[in-house]
Amino acid sequence: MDLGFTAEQESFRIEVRDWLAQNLERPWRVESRDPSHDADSLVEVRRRWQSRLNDAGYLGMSWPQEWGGRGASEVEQAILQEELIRADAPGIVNGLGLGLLAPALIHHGTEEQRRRFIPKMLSAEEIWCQGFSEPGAGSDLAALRTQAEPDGADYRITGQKVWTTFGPWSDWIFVLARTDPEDRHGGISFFLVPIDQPGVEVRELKQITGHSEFGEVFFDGALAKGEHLVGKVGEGWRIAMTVLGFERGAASLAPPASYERQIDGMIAALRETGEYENPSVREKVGQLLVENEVMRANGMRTLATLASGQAPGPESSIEKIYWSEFHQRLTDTALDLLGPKAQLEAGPQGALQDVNWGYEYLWSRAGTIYSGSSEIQRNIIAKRVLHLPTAR
Amino acid sequence: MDLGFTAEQESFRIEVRDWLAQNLERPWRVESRDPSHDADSLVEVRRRWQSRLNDAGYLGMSWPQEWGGRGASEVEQAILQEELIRADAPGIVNGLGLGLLAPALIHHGTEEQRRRFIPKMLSAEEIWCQGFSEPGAGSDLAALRTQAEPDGADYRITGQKVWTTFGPWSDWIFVLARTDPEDRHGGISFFLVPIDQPGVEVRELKQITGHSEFGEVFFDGALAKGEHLVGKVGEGWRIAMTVLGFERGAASLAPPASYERQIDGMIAALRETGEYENPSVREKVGQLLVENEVMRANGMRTLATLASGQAPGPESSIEKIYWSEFHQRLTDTALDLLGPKAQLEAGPQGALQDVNWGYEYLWSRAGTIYSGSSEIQRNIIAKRVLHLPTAR
Amino acid sequence: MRFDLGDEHSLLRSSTRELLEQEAPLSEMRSVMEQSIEGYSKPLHSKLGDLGYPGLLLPEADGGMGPIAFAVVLEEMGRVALPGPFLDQALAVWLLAACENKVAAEWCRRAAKGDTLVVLARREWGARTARSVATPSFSDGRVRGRATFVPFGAQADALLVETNEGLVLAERPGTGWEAQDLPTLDHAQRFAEIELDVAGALVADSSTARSALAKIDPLAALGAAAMLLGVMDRALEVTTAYLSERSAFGAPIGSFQALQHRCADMLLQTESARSAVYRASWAAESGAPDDAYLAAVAKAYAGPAARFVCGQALQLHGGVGFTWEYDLHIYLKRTKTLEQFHGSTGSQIEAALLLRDAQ
Amino acid sequence: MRFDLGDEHSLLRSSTRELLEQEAPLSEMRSVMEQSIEGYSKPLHSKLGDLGYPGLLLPEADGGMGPIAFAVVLEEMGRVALPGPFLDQALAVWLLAACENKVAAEWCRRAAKGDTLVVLARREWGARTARSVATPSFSDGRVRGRATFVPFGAQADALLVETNEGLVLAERPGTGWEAQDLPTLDHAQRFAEIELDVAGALVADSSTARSALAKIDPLAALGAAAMLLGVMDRALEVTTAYLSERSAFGAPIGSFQALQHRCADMLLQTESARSAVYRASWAAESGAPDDAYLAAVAKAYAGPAARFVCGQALQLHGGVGFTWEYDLHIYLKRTKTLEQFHGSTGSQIEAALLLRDAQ
Repeated sequence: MDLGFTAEQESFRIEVRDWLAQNLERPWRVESRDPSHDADSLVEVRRRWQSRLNDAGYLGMSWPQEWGGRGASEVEQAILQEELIRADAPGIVNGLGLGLLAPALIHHGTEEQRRRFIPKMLSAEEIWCQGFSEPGAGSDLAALRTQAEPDGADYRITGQKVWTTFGPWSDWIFVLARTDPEDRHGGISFFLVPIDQPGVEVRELKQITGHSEFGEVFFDGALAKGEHLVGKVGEGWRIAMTVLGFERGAASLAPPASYERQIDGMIAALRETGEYENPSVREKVGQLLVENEVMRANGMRTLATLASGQAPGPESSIEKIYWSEFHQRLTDTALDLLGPKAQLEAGPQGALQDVNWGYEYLWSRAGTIYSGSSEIQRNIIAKRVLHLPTAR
Repeated sequence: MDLGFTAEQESFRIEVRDWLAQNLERPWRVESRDPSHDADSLVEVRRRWQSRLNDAGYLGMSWPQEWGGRGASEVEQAILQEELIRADAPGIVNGLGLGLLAPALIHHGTEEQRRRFIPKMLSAEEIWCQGFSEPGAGSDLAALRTQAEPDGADYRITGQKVWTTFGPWSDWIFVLARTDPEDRHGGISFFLVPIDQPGVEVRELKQITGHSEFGEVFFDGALAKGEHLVGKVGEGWRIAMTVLGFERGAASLAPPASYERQIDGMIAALRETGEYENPSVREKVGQLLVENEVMRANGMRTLATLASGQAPGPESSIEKIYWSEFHQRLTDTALDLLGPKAQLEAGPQGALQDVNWGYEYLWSRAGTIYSGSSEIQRNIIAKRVLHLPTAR
Repeated sequence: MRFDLGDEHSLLRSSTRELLEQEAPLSEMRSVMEQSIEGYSKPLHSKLGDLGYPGLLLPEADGGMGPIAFAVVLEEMGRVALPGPFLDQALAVWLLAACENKVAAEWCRRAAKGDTLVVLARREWGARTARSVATPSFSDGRVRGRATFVPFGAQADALLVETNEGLVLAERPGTGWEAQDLPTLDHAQRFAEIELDVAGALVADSSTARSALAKIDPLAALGAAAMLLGVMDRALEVTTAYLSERSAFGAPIGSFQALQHRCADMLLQTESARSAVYRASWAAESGAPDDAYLAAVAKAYAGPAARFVCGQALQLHGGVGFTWEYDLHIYLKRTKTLEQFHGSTGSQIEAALLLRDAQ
Repeated sequence: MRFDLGDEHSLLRSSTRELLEQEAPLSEMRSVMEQSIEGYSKPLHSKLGDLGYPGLLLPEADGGMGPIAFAVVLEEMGRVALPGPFLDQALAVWLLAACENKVAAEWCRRAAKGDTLVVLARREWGARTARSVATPSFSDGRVRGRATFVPFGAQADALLVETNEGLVLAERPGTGWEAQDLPTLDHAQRFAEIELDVAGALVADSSTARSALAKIDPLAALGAAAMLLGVMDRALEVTTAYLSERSAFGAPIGSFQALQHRCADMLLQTESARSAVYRASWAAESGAPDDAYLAAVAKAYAGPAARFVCGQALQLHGGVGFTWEYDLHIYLKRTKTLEQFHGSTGSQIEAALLLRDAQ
């Protein structure tokens, strides 16, 4: 067992920290809290920040060298993610593109597709969104009904996608669409579709947080060129399932780093009012701290397993359930302990530190639903990890 | 809405209290804690106590007058049960006989059966145990396999029953046995079987508490006389399901009264050590108190519904889940707050008050399993109360 | 004993439900919450005033109907997540009457008819996170200081301010006072922080005020608990309907046992909250000695129960429950407001302990 | 980075498992727990001594193998719910060595070989429910006072007693001392209350004692957490096997989704405890500055996790799990002992907060 970092990895961490100290514009979060702030400016912040990260060589670090890679392992990527969160850096705008689509192209795409799409995806010149979920196909993704009809060498896409992050700002969308209505999994193919065309309409989808970084995308005979089919016809499901497992290690230290910031914010606020001395308060905060530290242990384990060349199995479902349900417990407890003032946004009424608890409370409701709901994850654990019998 | 008791009911309560003050031998619990105390003496305590209750007319109060009834409603029965618990009276020995078998005889038995069995069941001259569960038929009771083969006008019983409370001390057992192997529910009949005969063997079944008031009963061609069939052949399932719902109201105030005694015991112990001032301790105790008081509200509601002539539906599953899971939370919290000393039995090491927490902690594990496990109860709620769809 | 409502209360329930369904369906209230300055429907509140609702808690001679009726009405309002200061107003009306003071009586009369909005500014509100709370003070006919988290304080015509000297009635001066919005995550319930330096009338001395406030606390807890009951009742109803309609993996998702058991737990908590609320309302109605204790119990239970039920309602709806368009988040957010105000869960638990000891 | 055990530790695990399966299967240990006076297998503990197990925590030169090995061994012992004072003994051996005292060194040598049983009598044990704890005192070469909840105190050959003056080694005199059994619900773990008035040797002054005890606490937490991990790991294993075999309503009960999700939660907590325990053992092994903090975290998590897993294991077994004959209750009871001793969950949470602040 070795859960430590090598000297090289530690010096990479220092490099990242130094770079962040010089490159991160601190007021971005303050700016994003301003009531006049809108989703456009949030996307712009993320786009600029991604471009800067790309210039510094911090994106796609584990990819082949020609696509921006620098031979980095999952460990370096995890260190980078951890430092980004500790420094409270903004997110990037092409997170799903780089996390899902780029690996799909690298492993299953054509050389032309890689050349055409990867550089601009990295630089954030082109923004990508993901077209997987549909109103009738969420947890049961394979029930998707968006159709791709052949049209000469090309395809015409008709249907509706939802939960397309940054959909309203995107240039392209990668879409799972049905090329065979009879074959549940084998009838799904993977397409790249430009959004600026007559057959595509994007609407903002307002969330319970009041924000609208998600969208709905409506296709009505939209053109997907034949050269923009990824893999072969009918391989879409397999490709999607493969890439959904990629880059897992890179994210394994991010949630505990993020929640630790939030816990520290809560502790600071509780110290200020003197309530941190109350044994009941301490026990609740301590419980959260313990659970968060255990989550970090889980993350280090996943990372170490990957780093030693082994593939973690469906145990990653454990991490998904853990961080998403923990975030709900954390924000629940924070609102209880901090009272209504914690919900106030920044301003003269004395908003609490860095954490917008009202937003976090609401946002935490999404984590147990997206990327495979907690229920789906528990099904996976029961079947693929514990091998419990299937209902007849 | 009227959740109060009438003047008559209140005076019945006073009558019960007075009677208890004069008739309850207090040291019974102390005696039962003595290490030299054994199950025989516990049964004897219960037998004596039942006989005394019967002499005073407190058993079968709602039955027809000729079988000991005094025209009492569920409310009087609930008041009686509540006062018995508040006074920390012992249980009776024929609880299941009086609660399940007697109503079955009154509603489905012959006049001869009633005359033969009810008086001695009331007086505790004959002890009865219940033969429903089997090793392979617990939650799925209808899967029972104990056979009843016709033998002239009589029947021969072969099979095994488990969880027969007071089985090792019983004179008779009421048994569900299969008269038709093909008909899942309609092939079950209801028999009364004497235990003191060659074809019946009873073994003690030791529980995780270390006590053995349960038994296993083995039948090997045991004789059940034709005159001791209750109802008709094939009516056993229906009769059992009907009587399982009886006397529900009578028990609805008992669990909160019992747990309130335990909570008070915990509070007294915490006051003694000064820990009751700790906000974390207060919050946990207060939470239990709140939940217990809500349980009492549920019980009053059931009672009021019955008293106004309405039948409570499968909502009684709510009460079963509530009290059984609450008892686990209560004993869990008590052991946490009181520490290892709470587990010590009475003695010079300073056992805590009236409550044997170690025993209660273990015993609380049974409540979510017997009489329809929590899982079965949730199935019932989903299907019969919420009318959720059935899996195809 | 009987648990179901008598004729009078059943009629009140059905007429209230009808009124709210007609005049305040959530579909219409959504635009009011989101677009109007005051955040609630003034016409509806006028109508409620015409019908005598704000005076529910008054003695029968003054048009009141008692605590059971109060709980019934609040439960119905919870079912539609009604925005606005109804609960605060009804409590203020009771309190104004309890002052037994002429000025207060006049305001009570007007507030009970819904002509004016009077709300209470409590010392404790917002105290959870402030090391020291500056209590407004009263002297020389003026009330001075800061009141915070005043419900609908920016919309109120007058405040009933808790000061060390007693309860002070302060009418909003023509030029307005300094009321600053305190936006919480429940955008439909408005709170304000108010800098006061205005003329006021002492309508209850500190001892009268103390005893009146001690009685208003359990009524506030009961009202909030009843509203929470309505909220979760409706959230569960919507959820079981959705689970019966929505399919995945070739079956209605309501047939999946894990979801069925979740719904069973939601029902358990909802019906238990109902038992607790009704029992507390009956205790208050019949003047039982444990009425305050039972109100604290009901509120302490209903808050976390509604949080569980509404949280699970969102979860069981999947993505659609996370959309602004869908109504469920209104229920989730209202739960949070109701849980944090009118005595937070933690403070109700402590109150229950103290009240039990005092019995 | 790598998570799996290296060769040395893997070998230790497999040889320990083999040893315990052969020499201490629960089927045999049951009769020892239930019938022998001492409650554990002395021959097995002799054998463990011969093999050097009690000295696991000693420096390598003295036969120690380090904290990872310690955790591996305790996890295996948890899997068979091994009765007896192994953990207490291993901690006492480490502490005797840390005293750097001649008398202590001699006892350390003998205890490490399993020839004698030395256990620690801590001041805090049992303190949770006693307003004032009488600390034994040392003067004139004698230790006097009452030590309570001493693990296997009635079986020990010597006690290492925490006094205000430092650590005192007190050998059991020929006539025995006043040791009274304190039966807890885990009948297999024995505790005693001991009235001391015997000759003793001060083997560590108060400052040496303080610093040694500060180091023993995290090791005790780590050991207990590792044992809890083994307990829950085995309880889950037994449960999933049972669910695959047992049928009801015409299907294996493991195919019911509600039970599957319960098992998923049991796995989540078991594997998370594993991550926490292994991480803490690695931190202790590598001398990381947060080793004590991580040990507190592991114990604070593993206790409630094991309680959940073992409780659910019983529930999912239905009636059979409630029988004495079946082994599951041994696991449930051991969890309770491990949770309440070696720093209860609440005290580990507080320790984690304090240690984090101190970093």
